[in-house]
Amino acid sequence: MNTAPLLAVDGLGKAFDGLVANRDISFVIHHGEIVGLIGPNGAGKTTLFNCLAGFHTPTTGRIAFEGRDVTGSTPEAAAALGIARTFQIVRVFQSMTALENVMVGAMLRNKRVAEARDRAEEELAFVGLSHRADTPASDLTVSEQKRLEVARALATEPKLILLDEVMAGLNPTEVREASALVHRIHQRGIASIIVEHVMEGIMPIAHRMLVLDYGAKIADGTPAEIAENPAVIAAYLGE
Amino acid sequence: EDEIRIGVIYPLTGAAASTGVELKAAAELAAAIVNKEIPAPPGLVAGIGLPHLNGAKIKLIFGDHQGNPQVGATEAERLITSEKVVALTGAYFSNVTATASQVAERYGVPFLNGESSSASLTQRKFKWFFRTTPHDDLFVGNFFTFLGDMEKKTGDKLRSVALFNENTLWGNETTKLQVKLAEEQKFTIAEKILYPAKTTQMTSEVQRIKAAAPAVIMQSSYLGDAILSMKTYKELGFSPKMLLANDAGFNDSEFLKTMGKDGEFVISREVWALDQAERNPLIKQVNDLMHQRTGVNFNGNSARAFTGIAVLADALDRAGSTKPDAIREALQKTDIPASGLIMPWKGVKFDANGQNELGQGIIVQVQGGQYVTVWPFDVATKPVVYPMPAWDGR
Amino acid sequence: MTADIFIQVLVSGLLIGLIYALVAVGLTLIFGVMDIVNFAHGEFLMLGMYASFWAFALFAIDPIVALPLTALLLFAVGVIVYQTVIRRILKAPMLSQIFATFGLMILLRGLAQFFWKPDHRLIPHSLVSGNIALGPVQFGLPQFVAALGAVGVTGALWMFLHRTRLGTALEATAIDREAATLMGIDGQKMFALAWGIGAACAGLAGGLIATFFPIFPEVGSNFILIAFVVVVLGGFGSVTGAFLAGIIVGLIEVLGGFLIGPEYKTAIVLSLLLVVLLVRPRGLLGKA
Amino acid sequence: MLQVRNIQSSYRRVPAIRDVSLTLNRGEIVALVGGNGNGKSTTLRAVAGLNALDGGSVLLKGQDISSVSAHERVKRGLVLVPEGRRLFPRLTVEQNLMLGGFTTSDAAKREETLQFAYDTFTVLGERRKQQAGTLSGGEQQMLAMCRGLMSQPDLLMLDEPSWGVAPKLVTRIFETIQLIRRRGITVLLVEQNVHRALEIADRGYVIQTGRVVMEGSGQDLLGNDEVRQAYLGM
Amino acid sequence: MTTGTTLSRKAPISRKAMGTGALLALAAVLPLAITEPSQQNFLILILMGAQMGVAWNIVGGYAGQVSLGHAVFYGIGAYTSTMLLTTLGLTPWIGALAGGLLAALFALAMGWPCFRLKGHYFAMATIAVAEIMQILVTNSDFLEGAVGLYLPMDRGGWGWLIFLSKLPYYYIILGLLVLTVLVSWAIERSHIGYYFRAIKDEPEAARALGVSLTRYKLIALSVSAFLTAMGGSFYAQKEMFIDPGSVFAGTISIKIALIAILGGVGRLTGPVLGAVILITIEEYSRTLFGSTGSGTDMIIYAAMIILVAVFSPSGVLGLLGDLRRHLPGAKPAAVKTEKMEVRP
Ligand SMILES: Nc1ncnc2c1ncn2[C@@H]1O[C@H](COP(=O)(O)OP(=O)(O)OP(=O)(O)O)[C@@H](O)[C@H]1O
Ligand SMILES: Nc1ncnc2c1ncn2[C@@H]1O[C@H](COP(=O)(O)OP(=O)(O)OP(=O)(O)O)[C@@H](O)[C@H]1O
Ligand SMILES: [Mg+2]
Ligand SMILES: [Mg+2]
Repeated sequence: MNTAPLLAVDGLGKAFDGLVANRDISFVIHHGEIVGLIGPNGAGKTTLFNCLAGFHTPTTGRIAFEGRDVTGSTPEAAAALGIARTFQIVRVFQSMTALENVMVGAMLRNKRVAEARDRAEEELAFVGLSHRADTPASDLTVSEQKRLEVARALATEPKLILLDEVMAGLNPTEVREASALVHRIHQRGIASIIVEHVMEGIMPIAHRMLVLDYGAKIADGTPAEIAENPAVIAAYLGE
Repeated sequence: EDEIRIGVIYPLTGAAASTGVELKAAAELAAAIVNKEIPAPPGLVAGIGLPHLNGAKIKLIFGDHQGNPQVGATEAERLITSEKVVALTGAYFSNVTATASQVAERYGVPFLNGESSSASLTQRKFKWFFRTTPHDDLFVGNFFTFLGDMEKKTGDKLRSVALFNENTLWGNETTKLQVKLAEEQKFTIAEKILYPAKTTQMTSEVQRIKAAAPAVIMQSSYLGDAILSMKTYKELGFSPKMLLANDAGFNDSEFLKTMGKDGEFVISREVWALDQAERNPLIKQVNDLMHQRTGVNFNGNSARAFTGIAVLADALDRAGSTKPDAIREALQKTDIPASGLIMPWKGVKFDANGQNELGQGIIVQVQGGQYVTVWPFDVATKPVVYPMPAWDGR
Repeated sequence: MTADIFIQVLVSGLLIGLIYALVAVGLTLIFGVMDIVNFAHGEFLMLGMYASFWAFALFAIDPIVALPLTALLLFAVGVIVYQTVIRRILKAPMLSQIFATFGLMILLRGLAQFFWKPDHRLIPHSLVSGNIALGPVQFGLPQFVAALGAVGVTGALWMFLHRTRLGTALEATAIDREAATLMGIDGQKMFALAWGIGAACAGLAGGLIATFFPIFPEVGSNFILIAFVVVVLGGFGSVTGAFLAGIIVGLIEVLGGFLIGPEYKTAIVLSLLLVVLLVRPRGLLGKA
Repeated sequence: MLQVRNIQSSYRRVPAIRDVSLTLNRGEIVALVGGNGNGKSTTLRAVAGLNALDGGSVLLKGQDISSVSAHERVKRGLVLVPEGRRLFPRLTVEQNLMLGGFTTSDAAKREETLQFAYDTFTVLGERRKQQAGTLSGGEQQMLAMCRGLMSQPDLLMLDEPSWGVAPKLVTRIFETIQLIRRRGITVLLVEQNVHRALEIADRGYVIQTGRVVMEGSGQDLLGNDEVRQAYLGM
Repeated sequence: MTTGTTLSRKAPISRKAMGTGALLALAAVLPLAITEPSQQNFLILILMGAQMGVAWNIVGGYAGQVSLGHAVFYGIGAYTSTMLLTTLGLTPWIGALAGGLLAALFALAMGWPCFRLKGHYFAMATIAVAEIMQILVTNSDFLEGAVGLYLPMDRGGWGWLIFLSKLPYYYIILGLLVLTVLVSWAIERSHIGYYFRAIKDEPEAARALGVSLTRYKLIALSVSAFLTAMGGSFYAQKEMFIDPGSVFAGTISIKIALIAILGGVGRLTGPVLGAVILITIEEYSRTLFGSTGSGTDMIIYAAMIILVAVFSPSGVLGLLGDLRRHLPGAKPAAVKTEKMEVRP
């Protein structure tokens, strides 16, 4: 079938006048894979997401999506290609209902309002927010808003979804629900990269983990390998 | 029917409100005279009242156009259709007069304009539009005749002229005429400047003129910019031989009050001057009435506003009816001699376009805190002070 | 153009530019602290000018001498405006805030006309009348003093904002009002203070400008567009930016008017603004 | 120290907390735990005076402060370190700390606390001239807590101090909370990291859909089956 | 989703449609009852204001891009149709379309750079563009500069859209308003409307969902510009004289925005209501108090504006919504809070 990896990042670097947020990062993501992305605060995880989703133009390096060079493309082009994302600090459309939020996502593939609505209802059900469909997004709790962002991203029918700290602020039970959601996304054949500080949420489901520190990749391996990796322990996990 | 309603449209708020309020006071004085609330000096055209209408009273209904042509039209329409005025007058700003008189034209109501000077207004072939004041064609022509006369008188060359006009309708039309006449009469235009009237500084303008070093500046300014430009001349130590102003700001009652001594020696075209009372006693007598009522003297604008109402009242009386057609016919037949006016005109008589053919301009100069007539030489009360003394030589 | 004229043009531009900066600092301060564009700022200036005029006409106090009074009076006006109108629209959307300050602008003009008539007035002679001639370069003493005032006021304002506890508290309120409340800072007081100071700056500007500019109810409209340009060019909320931008705008306006044509001087300044915004979408020194 | 009696509060007429009562004794660490959106932050905000009360009352050191404005409560010793830190990002570390001490007139005391902060968190001392927005998440949280300390509080409320902080630093945060208590300051702690919070807490409250449904000592709650199931995922 | 909720979602629309129909019918017969020309003129002014407000709302309300320079489009519309009429003798039917197209093109050209700016910076840039345009037109000999243009008075009738009676003007502007409302309604209901609101709320998030900010903002601005220019052409036909000061003036830009804000931004009928209120205040404060020359009309006008801003910051529609929510028996489910816009 398709031999090219879903996403191939090669030597990616990003600097903000002087401050290097990402340096020489290379990795690949395969179709349907769940990859955890961890690292201390300010390690450059969100910046990496921004580069992948077209919000930042990398200073160096290349990004290939399904074998095509997409370095420096715009966010809207990235979305059209099939890269969806959520935001670390939620950005729901405040004046719209939950359903309408998701409809905006669904309209990427189908501009018909009625059909977008049907699609959006499915995605809301998928993340378990059907009962909140007609609630103004601004009235949802933060964790509901995070889930709403996931539904909205899924509605764009992505091949890869970038989830930025969707489990932050959840209690352990809620974390488990979130993990289950990620797993169901995986079952739909969508690859995901998940930035998370909540190890209990990510370790059990990730196929692979990438670790960043000071903008550089310091480890890439299975969760078990990572947990043992002395560099990761020193930089991030502690104890 | 003992009350005849006349619509009067002026800028009563906004940037030109101070002028509008002045015009309003003059119009009210004229109405009071027509209504015989105030005894009028004999001979004054408005003084006889409306005997042919059984001594009916006129009532002025004012509208505020705020300097906005659309509002002017709206007010005209309101005055005609809901206030049922029999005639309109106003509106000072030429562009507002343009729209307001269009409304009057459509409704077939006489519009008597007393103080807008844009030449184009009476080139529209309107049936219902009449204008008592002379327009810019005449005024600008006067400038050049005056300069020619001055050259003859002094032997000095005054051929290098800077045009310094504000950048709305009035300044623009004036500039065009000045350019045309300058070419025809072999004057050179050393500098031509159109500046935005609402300005915070005029240094670049004055710098340019100063650099061009003309003998004469011809300037058209409203009050604020007139004051500002004078301050800037002084600040930059610039005095041409002659500053020839085009009425408006330079003749506003406020101008001398605010400029004081710094306003001396400015020469300006005018339609009215108090010193003309030497030749026409009415001028002083009516001005006294004005002064009693409002505490200020007439100026060119308010005298014209007064005259507008007076001429309209005269026509109303001769019409003996408030029917539009009758009033229009009476206006067309208007023939008021100079002796019935407070203006230094030969009289009032309208041509086919509704323009008063007998109007004429004078030129005044500020001398000793007064506007004195200096041209035409035969009606002058004082000789021109020429050249204008430099700022440090005063 | 000879060197003399060139220098003269530069000097004139610099002086008027500093005056623009003076008008603009108060506006930028209010914006910086509250995110509100005050359309009535020109009318604060107008009130400052009238305050000077009446001090002169009624009590024969020179505008320069009356400056502290004018500032104090306008400070009070600013606080009153804040307490009666602005306080109630803090949470309103940007558009209604524009709406409110726009209404305020018309209201103040109307009141000025009502109480003081639409006449143009002038302070015929002040302590600082007259001219200075430096070789071939001439300029008005009032303009020079106003320019000095601009430097002084901007400097003082900068020191206040960056070097005092109260100033930092004001800045903190600007960044995050609720967080500032958690520091024990009374946001309402800070906002009132910002309006007070902003209006007082306009008052000082009015007092200084009254020495050479005619005074009438609509005078604010002559300055407001340029003040906005200066504020935007400098970056909304930046006092230093407004200072720089004022000078730039003054120089460009006078120079552009001289070289290209006075009818285009405003257009030149506005075009400059657009070009700068294209390169720096937050003005010269605007905060993110 | 603090008594919260049956308070209610709402957002746009939708109630967020319906009936919350808490008691804190001097020098205690009290944890307030509960699921997402159950009203923990709203409780803290209501106590701090940021959200209006629909009912109930708040007593600080025996005085009813229900109608006292938020900034005044800071002066009286009640300080909240809010959710998401809310630093002043374009001000320096030092300016942030100085603003924390805005209400303290006692300069010596201010200086002492500042020294404590710089000693305990050397990184803050090293970066006192750096803009707060450029610190890492963990450092920002440290700064936020120190800024709270600068107002010389009697009672410090911390809303999710471990939120978005790398695991390595989480331990550090909880150590700091204990350090704060040792300075004689009472602490009301809201945490999603229920396990760690209850470990260091003297007592704890569980809040559910805006009501306190359970209370007990930290150890009791940790051992409670319902709590284990609902919040500890066991 | 159950049928019940689907029905309840549709119900208000048909009720709205009925209300709109009734309103339209009322508007159509109104001038038969109000026959005095100056009163009819007053109605026309309201409709003109409403039309401009609805047009502005597309970009300023739905898409949240606050333009304070809409006079530039108004002026382009007025000048284009007038120039075509006076120089080429082209009927304003075509002239207005041409003006609309030119304004839309201008919007594209101006939006391209300006849309890089956010919030107040964008608003200021639009003011700057409009002012520059006014200055250029004022100094253009080709367009007769400050002198302005007269429309020929010797023509009349439906071919030239010049009439003696007020009635035809009334129905033309009513038609234009209906057209403008229909366009906005179609936008509101289509994906474009959703995209506009998304852009207004969270532009970055919208981009992540594949929404091209530039494209949709440009669509919003050019559609709005097109409709605003048609309004400008109408102005020229009605007043028969235009000059830069009356169609390119900054005060027109402000008034257009005020109308929309007053009624309630981002709602279909907000600007219509806004126009009714604002024009009424404007006209009556002037006719009742303007003739005194003491500024009283301005004071009253301004006081009303401030009162509305203070007591009903989300526009009069917002206020009505609030009142309805307070009424007993109002279902909380029907409550839909709409934020007007996001602060930059
Ligand atoms: N737009 C920007 N301009 C300047 N610096 C930036 C920008 N975005 C991020 N940075 C800097 O880049 C570095 C990496 O930030 P980033 O947000 O990618 O970290 P992160 O790994 O996501 O951290 P966290 O876990 O706290 O979210 C930080 O030092 C941050 O301050
Ligand atoms: N600004 C707001 N506007 C409207 N509703 C809000 C707002 N903030 C919170 N709420 C609502 O109030 C309720 C309680 O929220 P609160 O933030 O207090 O919960 P929490 O327990 O702190 O949750 P979290 O774990 O997410 O921080 C929730 O239903 C939430 O949706
Ligand atoms: Mg991040
Ligand atoms: Mg919370």
